[in-house]
Amino acid sequence: MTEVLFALFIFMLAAFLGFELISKVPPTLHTPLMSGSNAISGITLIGSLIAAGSEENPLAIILATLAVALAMINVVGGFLVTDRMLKMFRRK
Amino acid sequence: MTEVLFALFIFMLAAFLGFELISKVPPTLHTPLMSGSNAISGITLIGSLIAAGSEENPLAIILATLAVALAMINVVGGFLVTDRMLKMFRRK
Amino acid sequence: MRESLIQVAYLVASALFIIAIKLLNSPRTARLGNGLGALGMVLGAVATLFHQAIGRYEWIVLGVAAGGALGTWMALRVQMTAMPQMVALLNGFGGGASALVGLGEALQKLPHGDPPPAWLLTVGLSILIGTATLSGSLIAAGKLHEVLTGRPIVLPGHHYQTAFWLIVNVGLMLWAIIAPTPLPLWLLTASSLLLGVWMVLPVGGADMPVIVAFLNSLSGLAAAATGFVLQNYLLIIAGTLVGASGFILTTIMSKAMNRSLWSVLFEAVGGQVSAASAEGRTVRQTSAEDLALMLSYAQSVVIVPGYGMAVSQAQHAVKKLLDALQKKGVDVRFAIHPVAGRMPGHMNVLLAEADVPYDLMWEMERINPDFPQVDVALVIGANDVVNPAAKTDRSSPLYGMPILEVEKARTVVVLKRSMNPGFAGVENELFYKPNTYMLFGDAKKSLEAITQALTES
Amino acid sequence: MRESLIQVAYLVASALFIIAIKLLNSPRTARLGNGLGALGMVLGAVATLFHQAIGRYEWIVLGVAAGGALGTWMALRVQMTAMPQMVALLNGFGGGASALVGLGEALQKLPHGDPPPAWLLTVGLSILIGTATLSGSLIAAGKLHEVLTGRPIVLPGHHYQTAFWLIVNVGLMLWAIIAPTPLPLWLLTASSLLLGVWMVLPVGGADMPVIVAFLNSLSGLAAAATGFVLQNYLLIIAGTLVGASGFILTTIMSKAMNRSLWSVLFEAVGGQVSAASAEGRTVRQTSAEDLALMLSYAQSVVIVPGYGMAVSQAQHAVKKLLDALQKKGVDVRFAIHPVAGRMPGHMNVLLAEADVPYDLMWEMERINPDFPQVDVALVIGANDVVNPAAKTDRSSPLYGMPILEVEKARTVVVLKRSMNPGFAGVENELFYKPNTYMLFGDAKKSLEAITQALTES
Ligand SMILES: NC(=O)c1ccc[n+]([C@@H]2O[C@H](COP(=O)([O-])OP(=O)(O)OC[C@H]3O[C@@H](n4cnc5c(N)ncnc54)[C@H](OP(=O)(O)O)[C@@H]3O)[C@@H](O)[C@H]2O)c1
Ligand SMILES: NC(=O)c1ccc[n+]([C@@H]2O[C@H](COP(=O)([O-])OP(=O)(O)OC[C@H]3O[C@@H](n4cnc5c(N)ncnc54)[C@H](OP(=O)(O)O)[C@@H]3O)[C@@H](O)[C@H]2O)c1
Repeated sequence: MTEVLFALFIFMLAAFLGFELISKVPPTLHTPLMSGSNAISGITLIGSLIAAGSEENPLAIILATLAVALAMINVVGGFLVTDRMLKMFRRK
Repeated sequence: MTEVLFALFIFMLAAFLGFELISKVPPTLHTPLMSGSNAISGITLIGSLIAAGSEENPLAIILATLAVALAMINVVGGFLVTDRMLKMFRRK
Repeated sequence: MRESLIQVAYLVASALFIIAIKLLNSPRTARLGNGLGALGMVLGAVATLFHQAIGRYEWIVLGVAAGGALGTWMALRVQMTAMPQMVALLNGFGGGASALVGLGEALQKLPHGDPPPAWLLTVGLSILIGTATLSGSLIAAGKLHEVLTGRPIVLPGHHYQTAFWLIVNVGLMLWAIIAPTPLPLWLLTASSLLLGVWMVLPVGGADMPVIVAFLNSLSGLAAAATGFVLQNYLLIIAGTLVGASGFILTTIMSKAMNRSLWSVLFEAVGGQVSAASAEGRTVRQTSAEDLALMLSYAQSVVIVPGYGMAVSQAQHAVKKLLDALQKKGVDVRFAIHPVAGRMPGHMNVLLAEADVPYDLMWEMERINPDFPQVDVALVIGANDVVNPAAKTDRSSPLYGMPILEVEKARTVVVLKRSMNPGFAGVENELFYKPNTYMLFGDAKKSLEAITQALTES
Repeated sequence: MRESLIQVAYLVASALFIIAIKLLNSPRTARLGNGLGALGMVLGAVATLFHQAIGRYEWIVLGVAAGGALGTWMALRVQMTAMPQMVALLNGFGGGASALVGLGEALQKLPHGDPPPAWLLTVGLSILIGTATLSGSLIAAGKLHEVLTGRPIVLPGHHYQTAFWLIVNVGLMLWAIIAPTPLPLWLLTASSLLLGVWMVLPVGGADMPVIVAFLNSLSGLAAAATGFVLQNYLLIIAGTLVGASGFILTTIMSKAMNRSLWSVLFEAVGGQVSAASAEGRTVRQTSAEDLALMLSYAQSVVIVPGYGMAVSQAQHAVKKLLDALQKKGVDVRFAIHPVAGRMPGHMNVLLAEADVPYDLMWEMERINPDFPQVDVALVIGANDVVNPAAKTDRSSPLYGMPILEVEKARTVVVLKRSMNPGFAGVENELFYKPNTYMLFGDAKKSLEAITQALTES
């Protein structure tokens, strides 16, 4: 219970911080923001890595490996495509 | 050790959040910001309350009671004086 | 000690993510920011590999290789115009992964003792949000890619069915908390899949971007919920940042479209391609040659791109026209409406792809006061974002949406294929104004013709 | 359960503090923000009273009553002009309380087993920062209240001594970590007291505000360190927010004064009241009556208040002049330099006290371009902030500091008592310019005379 509570402090701080940070992003960058932040949400990868490396039961292993693969698509695809977009932004 | 580490996550988030929030405060309000934030730093009051209510040894009790008093001056004085100042700010 | 070092790596990774998002607030630093985000991800992942629970690496290698290859392939071959569906897909995969991790962790822990209810609640949320994000995103991507119809798909009693599935999900979560066994969790996974589908099916094509941003927010929250399950602060921080980001984008878009998230989700709009009512009224047409002449004598030209530019992939043709006009000494700017195209910042990305400098792209509030001094406003495949009904016609679904006030320019030229309406499905009075000329045809072809006429003259 | 409820209260209190600081970003919401901050504090304190470790309440009641009464008394009777020393004192008390809590917790825990080194480090930091904040703040308040001299007090080999005490402190912290006994902690307390004194003594009066902001930051960090000691997230969050706030204010002020924090701390400046060198050069003087006439014919008047307005408590007289001028239809604005007075926002608070609306107070960057159109710039007890040497004279200690460009106004009138310099101790060429008139005398008296002449005419 208190563990969840401590985690709620983190959640609250990150939420306030997220609002402050994102509200400063100009519309020009909203698409890269979307794909870039989306890549960050692939952080769930680290949870799936532990699962894929530690589960015993075959079904659990399959689920975990699938999770690793999905998260990797999200991460790699997200960062790469964002970079592709941002590379194109240039000043006069 | 890991307890301190978990607390460092909180520290890091609060530091980033503090910078984002404070950098939006206009110069007009810098004095109230200073006295108001100063009142907030009197939060150490809650640590002193526990100490004053639980210590056994006389020296420790005296120290803790002193801490309560100092923190209360900071808190009460800070919020009141800030309110006095802010009450005066008005539009045309 | 090892655990401490891993936590330190997570701490640094969290800070990198925060800095990454901070740097995304300017085009000059955004690429660095994205790189730092990727660095944070690598740091977090590599540190995790040293976790003592990890006993073997074969499945990890398999998953990483498969996912990494697929992700790279997708990222490198996707067209810039297909960005909305790409983001939708990625959101879905992220959400799915979060749900799988949450489910897996619960299946593993349940046999060993009674977990606390608060923890089970976070497991339920992780599965619910993650799975609904997965299925909802797949539907959204299908609609955006036109594999599914862009029209709202509304089944009989649709909203009651959605509400039903929501209630079922809440019930299953309660069941899992009261009697922690795998069964309710599996059922929850299945019914959350349905909930995601039901939620997105009735949303029309025009509202899709709002849904994509909303799913973006959900995919972040799913990661955060999984972070609660694993007591992993890095997951909570990163997930929550993304949750906030998606939420803000959703709000900005809803506002710019003059809708609420509620109405987007539950009041199907858009896609109803109500063939234009020509009603015998006539519009003035122009030709590429006449237009080229007009442009070459203009001092100030503002180009207003819209969804049509994306459809016809005309961004490179636009850039060529820009070059030709600049060579003739014409001052050319771009006016970007916040919801032009099909996702926020869509036009900016396309124009950036074609090498248009970003300081030529003006935001709506900044350029609107200038229109009366503009000689030619060149509208390329935009429709709703320049529809004056938004300001004047209380009965229009667009009423109240802020628009680009092109009608104030000395001359307006609209490039589109027909008199068909835009995605809101409403008529546009702009086309009938005395200072408006239409140039019908595919935007890319029209633009090429104009540029050719310009350079030949 | 009880522990959980207390943590929930702390969570809400943290959120209230964050919202409080967020609301401080506009004068309209600032008061509400301060109130929410106070609410958060009450919530945190009341929840703490239910902590199971608390066995008796008599000492708590004593401390709360004594501190509460003293705090109320101080807050209600302090003059607005004495705000800098008030804030300094409060900072000191906060820091002292944090140190006492850290020390007390350590003394209580040490006999029961070996605490981990990381924890002992946080104890040491809490004592070091808190105690140095206390003693430093007392010195700063003494200087600001002119109980101590405002001049830099530099003992022989001062900086070596400061460095020495810093090294001693680090050594004592290491000792406490290696051999956790009360002795090194007590010694650390004592030597940190000295460090704070040594640090602030050599800082001159003009630099004092920077020091107050710096001590503000330290008092926050002390609370955060104590939070690490107690593993209390509310303390860490609130303390860190304050630490960031003080740090940003320090940076802003240093920049506005064109100094670095390092030079403020270690390169004594200011207070050297080098009697002005009249050198036979003459200035034009004016009288209250002439000035009243000049003002009544002006269209646009800008009032530039400085430290002298605070010294002579002239803010209410300024307001009366404002009213009289506005009655005559003169457009009056205030130009506020970021470091006018003795603390950031000092002038704003004083003028607000006298009921001057805050939308008349213009920031430097905003008003500087307007000075060429200003008929009369009325400088009231300001000096350094209008010294053109900051722009032209590379040898001046003010060189590079942005100033209010009053010399560009059609006429400048300066109200001060003598030709004495301001706190940077440098001559001001402005006073000798052909369009500058001096009106010598106490600012309040001069203003009253002007207003009287205005209303009688
Ligand atoms: N960007 C976002 O984030 C976002 C979010 C939510 C909703 N929306 C909605 O999307 C709409 C965006 O407005 P918009 O003005 O950009 O687009 P629009 O109103 O959808 O109009 C696009 C126009 O482009 C024309 N077009 C299509 N293909 C073309 C081609 N190959 N060549 C030339 N013209 C072509 C179409 O007319 P023809 O068929 O006659 O050619 C159509 O009228 C708004 O209703 C907005 O609310 C956008
Ligand atoms: N505000 C901050 O946060 C801050 C922070 C750090 C440093 N400082 C420093 O403080 C200085 C502030 O500049 P400033 O222009 O406001 O003040 P200043 O340069 O200190 O000048 C104040 C002037 O007021 C005059 N004065 C004093 N008492 C007076 C009275 N009773 N009636 C009329 N005039 C009186 C003095 O001249 P007479 O003696 O001839 O009357 C003096 O020249 C700068 O050097 C700044 O760097 C401020």
